[in-house]
Amino acid sequence: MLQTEQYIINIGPQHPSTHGGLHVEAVMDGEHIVDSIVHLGYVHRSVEKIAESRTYPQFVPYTSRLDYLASHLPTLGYCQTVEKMLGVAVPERAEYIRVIMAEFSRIASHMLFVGSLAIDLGATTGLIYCFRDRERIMDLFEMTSGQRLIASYMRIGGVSHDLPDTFIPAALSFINDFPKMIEEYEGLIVGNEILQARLKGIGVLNAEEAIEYGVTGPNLRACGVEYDIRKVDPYGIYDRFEFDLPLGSKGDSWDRLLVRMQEMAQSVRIIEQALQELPEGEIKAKVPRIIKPEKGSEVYHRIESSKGELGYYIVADGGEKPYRLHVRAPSFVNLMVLPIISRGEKLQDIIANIATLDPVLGESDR
Amino acid sequence: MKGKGLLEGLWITLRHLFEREITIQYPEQMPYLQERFRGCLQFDYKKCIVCGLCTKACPNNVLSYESQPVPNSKKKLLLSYTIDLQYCMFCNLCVEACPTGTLYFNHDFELSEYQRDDIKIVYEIPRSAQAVISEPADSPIEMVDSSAEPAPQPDEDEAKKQKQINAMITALKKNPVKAVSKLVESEAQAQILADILQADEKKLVRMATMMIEDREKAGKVALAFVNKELKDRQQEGGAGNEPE
Amino acid sequence: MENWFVNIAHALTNWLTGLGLSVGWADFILLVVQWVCIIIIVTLNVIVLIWLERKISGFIQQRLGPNRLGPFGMFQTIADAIKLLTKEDIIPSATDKLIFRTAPMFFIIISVMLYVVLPMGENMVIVDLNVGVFYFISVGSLTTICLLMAGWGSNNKWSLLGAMRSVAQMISYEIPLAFSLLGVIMIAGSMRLSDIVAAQSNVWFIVLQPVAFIVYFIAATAELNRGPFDMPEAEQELTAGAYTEYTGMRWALFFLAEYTNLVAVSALMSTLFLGGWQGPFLPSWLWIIIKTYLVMIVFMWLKWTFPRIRMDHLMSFSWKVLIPVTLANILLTGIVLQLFKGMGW
Amino acid sequence: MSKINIEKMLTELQELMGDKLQISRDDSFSWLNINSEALLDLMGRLKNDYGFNYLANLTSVDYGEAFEMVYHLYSIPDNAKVGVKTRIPGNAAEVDSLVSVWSTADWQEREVFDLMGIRFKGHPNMIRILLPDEFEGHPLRKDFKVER
Repeated sequence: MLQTEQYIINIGPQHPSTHGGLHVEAVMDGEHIVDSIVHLGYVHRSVEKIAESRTYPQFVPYTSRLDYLASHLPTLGYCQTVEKMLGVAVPERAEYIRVIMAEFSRIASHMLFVGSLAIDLGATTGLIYCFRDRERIMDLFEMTSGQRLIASYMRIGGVSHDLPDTFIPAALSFINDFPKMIEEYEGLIVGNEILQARLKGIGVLNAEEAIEYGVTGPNLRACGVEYDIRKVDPYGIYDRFEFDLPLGSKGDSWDRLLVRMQEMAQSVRIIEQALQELPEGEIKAKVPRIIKPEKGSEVYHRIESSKGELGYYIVADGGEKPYRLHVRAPSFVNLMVLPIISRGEKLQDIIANIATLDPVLGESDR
Repeated sequence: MKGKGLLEGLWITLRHLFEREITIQYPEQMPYLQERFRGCLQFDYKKCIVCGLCTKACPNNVLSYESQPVPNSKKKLLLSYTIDLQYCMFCNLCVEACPTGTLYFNHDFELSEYQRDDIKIVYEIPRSAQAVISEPADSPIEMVDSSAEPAPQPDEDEAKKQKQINAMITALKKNPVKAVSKLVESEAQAQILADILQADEKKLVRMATMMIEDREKAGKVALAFVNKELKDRQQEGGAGNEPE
Repeated sequence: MENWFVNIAHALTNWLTGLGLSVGWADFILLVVQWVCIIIIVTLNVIVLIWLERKISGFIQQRLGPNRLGPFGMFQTIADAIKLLTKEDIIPSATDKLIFRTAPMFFIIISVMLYVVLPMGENMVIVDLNVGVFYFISVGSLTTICLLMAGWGSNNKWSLLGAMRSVAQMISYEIPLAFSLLGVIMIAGSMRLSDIVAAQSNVWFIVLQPVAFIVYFIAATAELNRGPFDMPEAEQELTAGAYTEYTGMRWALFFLAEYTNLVAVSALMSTLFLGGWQGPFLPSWLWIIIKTYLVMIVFMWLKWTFPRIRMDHLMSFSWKVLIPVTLANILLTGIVLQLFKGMGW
Repeated sequence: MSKINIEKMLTELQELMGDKLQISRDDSFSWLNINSEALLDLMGRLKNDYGFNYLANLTSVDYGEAFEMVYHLYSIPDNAKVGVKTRIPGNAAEVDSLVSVWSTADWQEREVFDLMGIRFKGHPNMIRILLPDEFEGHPLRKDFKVER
């Protein structure tokens, strides 16, 4: 009788498909995964400790570096948290600009998701096409904030710059070309039978498990749970826009891809509405230069980032620096289900599962 | 039908095979940068009022400066200004904090250096400029609490200007090349301009006045001077090998 | 132009026999010369091919590809080869040294051996074996052993996984590969490649055997370990599979051998299905080059479009789809041939 | 699913728990300040009896003499919310683990252990998650010395 033995294979932290510094210790039986242990911390920068030694406005650029693929979203969450503490009302125009930027970030992040999924499955060309289109969003960011990737554009009380004149035509032309881009991804990536065969029925997460493990964002909606913070707990001015929540049914990798593909279209819908209603006016509320929230005030504020529920919990002690700042990072919590959904699947599937859970290590390791 | 998606993908890649490329050939062809692009952080010492707001705004202690108090005044004299770019996050907070527009980002994004120390940008404030500042009376540089001071009277203004011009004349006489280096583009041009001004006292005074009153005009005149001199030299068959 | 190379060979033998050598010795020397020629052709071809692959992938991805060295970046590969040659040869301490060192050598030798039976033009074949197709398949499948050696010798789990995959894949795809060629052999009535080419003087076998062609194409992609079947390498999953621990020239030898294999298989494909060296106007050796390159461009096109297939899908595709299809194809070909024979054609 | 009646729940819980539970409110949350011994009991009730199936956030604050554990609970799909706080003394930083109630507490508690040094009783895998295993100290504590 043939004797077999389990062995351990280390996927990462130096591995082409681990999206940064993820380390998965996989216990394997041949090509099958018996168990996997996720090791984090390769991108740990102790952001929460840094926050305690920075003033409230000074911490803004650090939040951009959490989820660097959609850098407007964590910044938005932080600024809104501090505004909630101070009771600052943000000018209308700034709110609209924030929504536009946040949704463009979401599209950029999802585009990179589709592209990196394609390259993780071996289709290099898909990545390049997604990058090509994402570049146009980066140009929009550069136009407004001056930075492409890590914009640190939001400020406590508003945004740092007004939209330039060139922004709206460029944004409209992007929206105009958007259906063509989606069509191309549908043809090259989503419609491909090899890719479908590799994603369908793989990494299945049912709804109860997902909630139990605190999975949020597109990953939760792929399980068929209609839960989006923009809808259930609207922040900013999200209650003014009409958009649908794309839902999956099975919660497998394929659903996670489809939900994100459809979410991009919904984001475009929100941007269209916001651009139409964009009012004139101030872009920044009057905020004192030295921000000192009341002693003992504490706020938990959450937004729907492109990865899920991004929450900030800030405790103030009356000084100009936060006493305690905690980031509830969606990638961190979402990654917890990786061992559960990949159990019993193949080595190639865990790569696809990592890709479809869409973790950003800058955020999960903080 | 199975395989239709495969063919569709093949058709898409085939179509792109014959399309024009979308990349740019970087070192030869520079990328198009938006107006607000944040490249390298720059410091314009002439505008600095040594208020220290930038260092307070910076999250990462990138900025630091040395100053010394001016006697009998609340004002401070800037000695040097350091931007330690290796810690810079390009977050724009210092630029937003600066009340006079002293700090700004230019479009230079090629910031790599071979040595760690070279990343640091140190602005030693030129002695000529310091000479201007260290005039005992009102200095042209605005000070920390300038907004609190009453607006200067017109004749006072005139006197102040004359003082500035005098200071500039001194500076031009002492170290002409450095003083005019901001007016022209290259060092060679500055050298020529300095020579001209050294030779002709009248021109020197005129130039100093213009530099205080209207910088742009001064720059134009300076360029005209240099070009004329170059032409003259060429006609003499002499140094025709000047740049440009 | 047609007979340049044949004439050169004749002249060489004549000159050698003129020197007083026996005919056998002269043939032997000619053989050596031909071998050297093949190695030169292979190397030059690889240089062009790598450049071509990078260009094509670049164009598909709306980039330019290599464009710095030489016209259209043509010398890029040469620069890369020089770089690889001068790189440090790192042999990890835990490897099985003998196996680790010899694996790339065997790989390249086996790849070059394939060229022996390929007709590169009219009367331009080194050894016109009467079991040419058989020889090609059997020698071609030996490359698996080299990959297994590389994977085992590296003493690395990624490499071993890559090697195991390669073996499993090769065993599964060897069968449809051979079966798909049976149809062609049945029609031509010979395994000698020159006979098969001659049999296509009226109509190419791609018309008579389209199913066999498609199956052979798929199986050959798997045999060559090219995308979407590049299981043994699979850089997104197995880092670089069997080649993970190789550096410098040893790694380059694998690369060289893969492309050499690609040329050989494409040349065989054009010989068996696309009429070989036959074609109007141009000399025969040019025709085979054109056809081979066209086939290779299709290979590249596929690689740069598709994602990698999953291992178990790959296996079940071979056993459940390709093998039944080829068997049916053989049956059908046999029946039709017998019918035609019965009708007295 | 019917909407959770927070007020009713609070009075019920207050009756049940007695002086182990103090209820306070701020702008966005109703806070249940629970004695740390009764934490697991309260959480079990909140999840099973009242339907708070989603533990959104789990964190801790160092107040010098005491640590405060902070939990933000939501219910999916009707989005009721409640906050739970418990204080534990700084010299014996230990509290019941919630992994048996919500699986999502697993990594979040490990993170708190890693950065704040609070031990969780009954956690299946109480090891560091972000910092290397050989790291000394817990950086988010106020007495942790930061270089530079």
